[in-house]
Amino acid sequence: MSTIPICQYDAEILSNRQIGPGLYWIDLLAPEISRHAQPGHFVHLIASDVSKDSSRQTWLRHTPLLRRPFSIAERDPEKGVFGLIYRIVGGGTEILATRREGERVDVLGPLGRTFEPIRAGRPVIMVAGGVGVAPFLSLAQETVRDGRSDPAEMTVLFGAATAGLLSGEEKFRQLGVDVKLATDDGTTGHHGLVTDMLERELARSPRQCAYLYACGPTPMMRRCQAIAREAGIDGQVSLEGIMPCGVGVCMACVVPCVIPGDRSSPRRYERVCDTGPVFDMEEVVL
Amino acid sequence: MSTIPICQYDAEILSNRQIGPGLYWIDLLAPEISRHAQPGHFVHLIASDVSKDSSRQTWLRHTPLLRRPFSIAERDPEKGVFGLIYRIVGGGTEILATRREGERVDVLGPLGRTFEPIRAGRPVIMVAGGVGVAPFLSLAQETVRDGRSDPAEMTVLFGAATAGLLSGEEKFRQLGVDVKLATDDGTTGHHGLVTDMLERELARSPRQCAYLYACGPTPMMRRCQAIAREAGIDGQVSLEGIMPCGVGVCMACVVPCVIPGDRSSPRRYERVCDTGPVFDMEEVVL
Amino acid sequence: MKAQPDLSVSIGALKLRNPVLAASGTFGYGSEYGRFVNLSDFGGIVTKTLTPEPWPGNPPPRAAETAAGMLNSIGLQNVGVEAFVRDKMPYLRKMDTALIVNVGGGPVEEFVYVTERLSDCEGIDALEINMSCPNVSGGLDFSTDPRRAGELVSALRSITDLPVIAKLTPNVTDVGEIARSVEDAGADAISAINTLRGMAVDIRTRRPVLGAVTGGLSGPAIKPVAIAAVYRIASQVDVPVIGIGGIMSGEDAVEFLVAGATAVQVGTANFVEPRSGASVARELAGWCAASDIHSVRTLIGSMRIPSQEDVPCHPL
Amino acid sequence: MKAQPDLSVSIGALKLRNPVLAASGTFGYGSEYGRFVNLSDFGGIVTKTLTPEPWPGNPPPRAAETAAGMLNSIGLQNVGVEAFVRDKMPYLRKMDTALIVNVGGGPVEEFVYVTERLSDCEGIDALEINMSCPNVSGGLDFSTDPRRAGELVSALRSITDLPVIAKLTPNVTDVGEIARSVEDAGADAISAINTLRGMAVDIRTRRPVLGAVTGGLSGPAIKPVAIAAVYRIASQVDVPVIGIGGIMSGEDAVEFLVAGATAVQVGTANFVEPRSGASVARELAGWCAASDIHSVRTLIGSMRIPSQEDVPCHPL
Ligand SMILES: Cc1cc2nc3c(=O)[nH]c(=O)nc-3n(C[C@H](O)[C@H](O)[C@H](O)COP(=O)(O)OP(=O)(O)OC[C@H]3O[C@@H](n4cnc5c(N)ncnc54)[C@H](O)[C@@H]3O)c2cc1C
Ligand SMILES: Cc1cc2nc3c(=O)[nH]c(=O)nc-3n(C[C@H](O)[C@H](O)[C@H](O)COP(=O)(O)OP(=O)(O)OC[C@H]3O[C@@H](n4cnc5c(N)ncnc54)[C@H](O)[C@@H]3O)c2cc1C
Ligand SMILES: Cc1cc2nc3c(=O)[nH]c(=O)nc-3n(C[C@H](O)[C@H](O)[C@H](O)COP(=O)(O)O)c2cc1C
Ligand SMILES: Cc1cc2nc3c(=O)[nH]c(=O)nc-3n(C[C@H](O)[C@H](O)[C@H](O)COP(=O)(O)O)c2cc1C
Ligand code: FES
Ligand code: FES
Repeated sequence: MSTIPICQYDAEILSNRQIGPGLYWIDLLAPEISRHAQPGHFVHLIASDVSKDSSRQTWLRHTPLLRRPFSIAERDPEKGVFGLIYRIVGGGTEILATRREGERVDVLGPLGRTFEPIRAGRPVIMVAGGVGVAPFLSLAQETVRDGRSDPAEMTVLFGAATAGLLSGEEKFRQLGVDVKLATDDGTTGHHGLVTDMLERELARSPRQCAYLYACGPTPMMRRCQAIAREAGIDGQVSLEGIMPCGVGVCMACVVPCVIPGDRSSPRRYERVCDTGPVFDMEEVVL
Repeated sequence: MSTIPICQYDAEILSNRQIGPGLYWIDLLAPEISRHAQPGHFVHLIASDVSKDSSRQTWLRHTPLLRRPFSIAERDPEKGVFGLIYRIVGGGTEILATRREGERVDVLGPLGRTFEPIRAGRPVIMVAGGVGVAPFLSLAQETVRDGRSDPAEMTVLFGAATAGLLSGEEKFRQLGVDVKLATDDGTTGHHGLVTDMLERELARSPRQCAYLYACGPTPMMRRCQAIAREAGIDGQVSLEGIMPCGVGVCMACVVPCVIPGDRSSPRRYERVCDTGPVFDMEEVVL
Repeated sequence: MKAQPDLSVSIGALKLRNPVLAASGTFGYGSEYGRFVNLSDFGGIVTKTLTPEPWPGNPPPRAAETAAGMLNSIGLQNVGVEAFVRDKMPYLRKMDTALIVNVGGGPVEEFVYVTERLSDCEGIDALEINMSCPNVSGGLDFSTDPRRAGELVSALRSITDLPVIAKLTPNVTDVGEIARSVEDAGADAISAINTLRGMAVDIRTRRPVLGAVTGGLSGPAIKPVAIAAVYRIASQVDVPVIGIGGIMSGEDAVEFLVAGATAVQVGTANFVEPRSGASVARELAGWCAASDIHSVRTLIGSMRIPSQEDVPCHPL
Repeated sequence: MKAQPDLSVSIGALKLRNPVLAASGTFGYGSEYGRFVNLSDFGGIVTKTLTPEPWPGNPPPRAAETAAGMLNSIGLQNVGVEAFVRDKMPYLRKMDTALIVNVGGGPVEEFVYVTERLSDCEGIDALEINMSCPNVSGGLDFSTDPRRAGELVSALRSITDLPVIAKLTPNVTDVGEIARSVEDAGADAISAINTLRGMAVDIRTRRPVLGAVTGGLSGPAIKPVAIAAVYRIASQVDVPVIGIGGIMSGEDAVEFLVAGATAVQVGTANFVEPRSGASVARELAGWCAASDIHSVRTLIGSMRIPSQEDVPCHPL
């Protein structure tokens, strides 16, 4: 459980725009959340309009019912703003995409355990699948902003189904961080899996990676675990889970965990929202 | 069951505007409905946006779940347009009020049994309470349009809580129909009940009313029944009822009925949506 | 272009063009929606429950909207079996879709009376027995007590050649037990679920919203309960199960089939979208085509439960 | 200005500042939401069900969203009674609101173990017995069989001085029967309802959405079922009833009170709005003030059933 205060904000939408096919970026004004957020944190928000000056019954304002979790992709603590990148997958995200500048979103955060910081002299690779890129945008931005490490010591391997879904890529380049792209359909970059690219990368220059981060679809992260294990590299993964509460009370979002390094140790269920979403790579059973 | 065809339309909103406190007017483009509608008909519509090119689950598009019934207040068969007047009372009407020009509303109609037409030489009084005025706007408009009767042979007694809710009044005047107003708070017209006005009117010039129409809150209509009975005048009431289907299949919207003139005859439940909403004044037990 | 998937299914001897039926009480006697809906889009239509005599039903109000659902307390208002045969059957007979007539009553003799009257009547493809209407006193007993449920089905099974479908209530401790009992008694199929017992209070007047105080809950809200009931019943019996409860889309129908249903009924959704039968069947076909499924029959009961990992999770 | 309405109620010996409690399993051990929610806004807090030993719970996925509701199959993952007393009670003891600790287990002995351990523990105001968790095998038995329900409550009633609240499941033929039985066995109050048995299927993978296959349905979708259960129970017993199920607003709380509840619990709504306790209590106070109600106690069981008209409705 982090000691960073959890805030609930009626955050103003500063912008909410399409950045790719079914892919959106939203900027929310929420000074305290943006002040405290660290790379890896997520927020839990209500997609629909729940303003209280309404004669709609409470349950009707809350359709769909539950909050939706999204990783913080960027923040500007001076302006009090943070940004999210989201893909339309169902009702909640579709409704979020209809929300307009000036409207308000009820947002809870920052939530969860954050990434192990990047340190100078310890080069890292971040493997991102699709919208799994979001927390790495934060990680790279904060690391460069704090001057904790040289952008040259960070490599991002970014894979998606097709070129249009690689939005966010340019932000890494702006920071001076190297990005290598992969698409399933070959529309840009490596034609194939981002994890194949990771293997190639590690084979070519093993010393270039002292620590590995991964966030994306489960099969991708499972493969990253195996690759890291083989290469003897430590790392972290950022997981998803169905999250009714997002703050550790409901016990719904669990993932089986073992004692890192001892895969036959007794499993226990850990909450993704609270013990995670960032876990040591060898701790979780995917 | 009427023989007029029932249509289901994805009707375009031509305008949707506030006309009083919590009171709205919506114009919908639905040529077939507007061609066939007669005074007293209602439509059954889906307040929320249910467009199919959406990744929202079907049930989520349909919140609230059921259709909402509204009386047709006006139609222009040439342009294929009809208008409704509605008051925000809950979730459905509130959502309807947020819908914009150019969007579409799923509407089913025309539905129900219509008013006994007004005939020349048989002067009528229409007693309207609040949005109960809607079907009388149609009735007056159609009667004048068809030249079936002289506007001077129609009197509208229109009551509402306060002056701002008497919207629609001007439309009668434009048709040359006499309107007398009543408000509970005395902000305009008679300070008190519209039914008191009716009694006064009948006492003053009994020959001026050969037939009585009433639509409004149940207590108002109940009082109209009593007044008409005492004065020996025939008439009709247009009723409301909770209407899941609106077309006579579910049996939810019933009202107890007797054989007109024989109040001790065995009661039977009649469907408001199909046998009504217009009933002979002496037929229904309110 | 892909071949059209085969949507046909059989409920015992009853062949259906597609597995989407209109549920009893939500489609009247066919003719009402028949004015503007193409009835042959449905695999079949189940008519409103019939009693021996015309029945007045419960005092209004009889319906209320709830979160993703509705309550009703119609109380089986219907024209009675005589008027049905005389006034409604001529229309229904001409309809190009399967006709299932729903049978109700108080004591067993009333069910027997209606069943006998209908068994003579040409044009009916099957009978569905409403053993579970929560809106008439005594109506619940038949499907809350396995013994009485069995007795009712036996009584009807022996007097008609038509397929007999037992419609069960979810308002019981174990619907699987009732299902076994009606199967043993000779039911050809089982429909589930009828509405859940529910209630609403008008806090302004402090009166029950429904004239009958309690009513039955239907609509999307109850779908998870219905799926669980269908899954449970399908695990307990061999006869086909007809899944009902909250279906609004083709995907909902697939969910019921995969959980064990052979066909489905669409109820409340008809009120919302009178062409639900057509749209559910069309979406079902579309989903099958997109998923390379050639026959919906391969979906029935196809749910796989993944084996739990070998190492169970130990206490923290 | 109108006087503030009196919101206080009593559940037997237990006095509550207001009738709005946080429901078990939706508010953890208080400290999680305590980080940013003012716990003294609640009349009281019911903690997650405790078992004798730490309990791992069910395999994930453990939750799924449904129409106006959610399914969960947590399976009582909890820290166990020892760790609770050691690690959670110090925080809970300092909390300025009533503390109700929810007790679970498999066989009766486990309930007894937890109850004995808690009875020694200072700072607990009442025990709620989860006889109804649909997510652990055997868990349902206690509240589906009136005899066993009574036995469990008797066993616990005799070993603790704390008020004992029996929490019932709606997944039974007649919840009134179970209620009578636990009242006879000495329960000081009855909570209802726990979740409805439900299920969802992922049609793409043809697997159950929940790792445990079935789960419990909660949220606004089940409110009508909960109201009917509370009304039924209140008509059968004299002890106070605590109403639970789908409450999201002050008006929802009023509905439960009018139907017969003395207090209410807010569950799923906490996930949506962590300050639901505060907002429901505030709206309840506002509604009372606007309706000239000086004490919420006058609302309890105040529903009036209008007498049916003298002339009944005759057949058509
Ligand atoms: C810690 C965390 C961070 C995330 N960050 C991002 C992000 O930065 N960008 C992004 O696009 N998505 C992110 N997701 C996934 C995102 O939460 C889901 O895509 C979203 O909740 C889908 O909602 P929906 O209503 O559109 O879809 P539906 O499928 O209609 O949702 C139904 C239910 O399932 C849940 N659900 C569906 N998919 C997921 C999922 N993949 N993970 C968790 N719950 C899910 C929903 O929250 C909801 O309760 C994150 C998830 C987690 C747990
Ligand atoms: C034949 C007919 C004609 C009508 N014509 C008009 C009209 O011209 N203008 C107008 O403003 N209103 C009219 N009404 C009433 C209108 O249908 C309701 O105000 C509306 O349905 C309320 O919906 P809601 O979601 O805003 O309210 P909610 O209270 O949230 O609705 C909940 C449920 O109750 C039903 N309901 C609530 N109030 C009524 C009511 N008074 N009558 C019927 N059902 C109700 C709703 O349809 C819905 O199913 C008419 C009703 C009927 C039956
Ligand atoms: C208004 C209404 C009337 C109903 N009448 C009957 C009936 O007469 N006989 C019957 O067996 N079921 C009746 N039902 C139950 C439905 O057939 C169906 O089992 C239930 O509504 C669940 O399906 P749904 O969620 O799709 O509506 C009725 C349901 C509604 C909503
Ligand atoms: C995620 C979750 C976990 C729950 N865990 C428990 C539990 O441990 N013990 C218990 O008695 N009830 C538990 N419940 C049931 C709730 O306390 C409550 O009875 C039910 O959810 C209905 O209320 P609601 O609709 O307000 O959520 C749980 C409910 C949910 C949603
Ligand atoms: S979402 Fe509730 S514990 Fe993680
Ligand atoms: S609304 Fe269904 S019969 Fe009238």
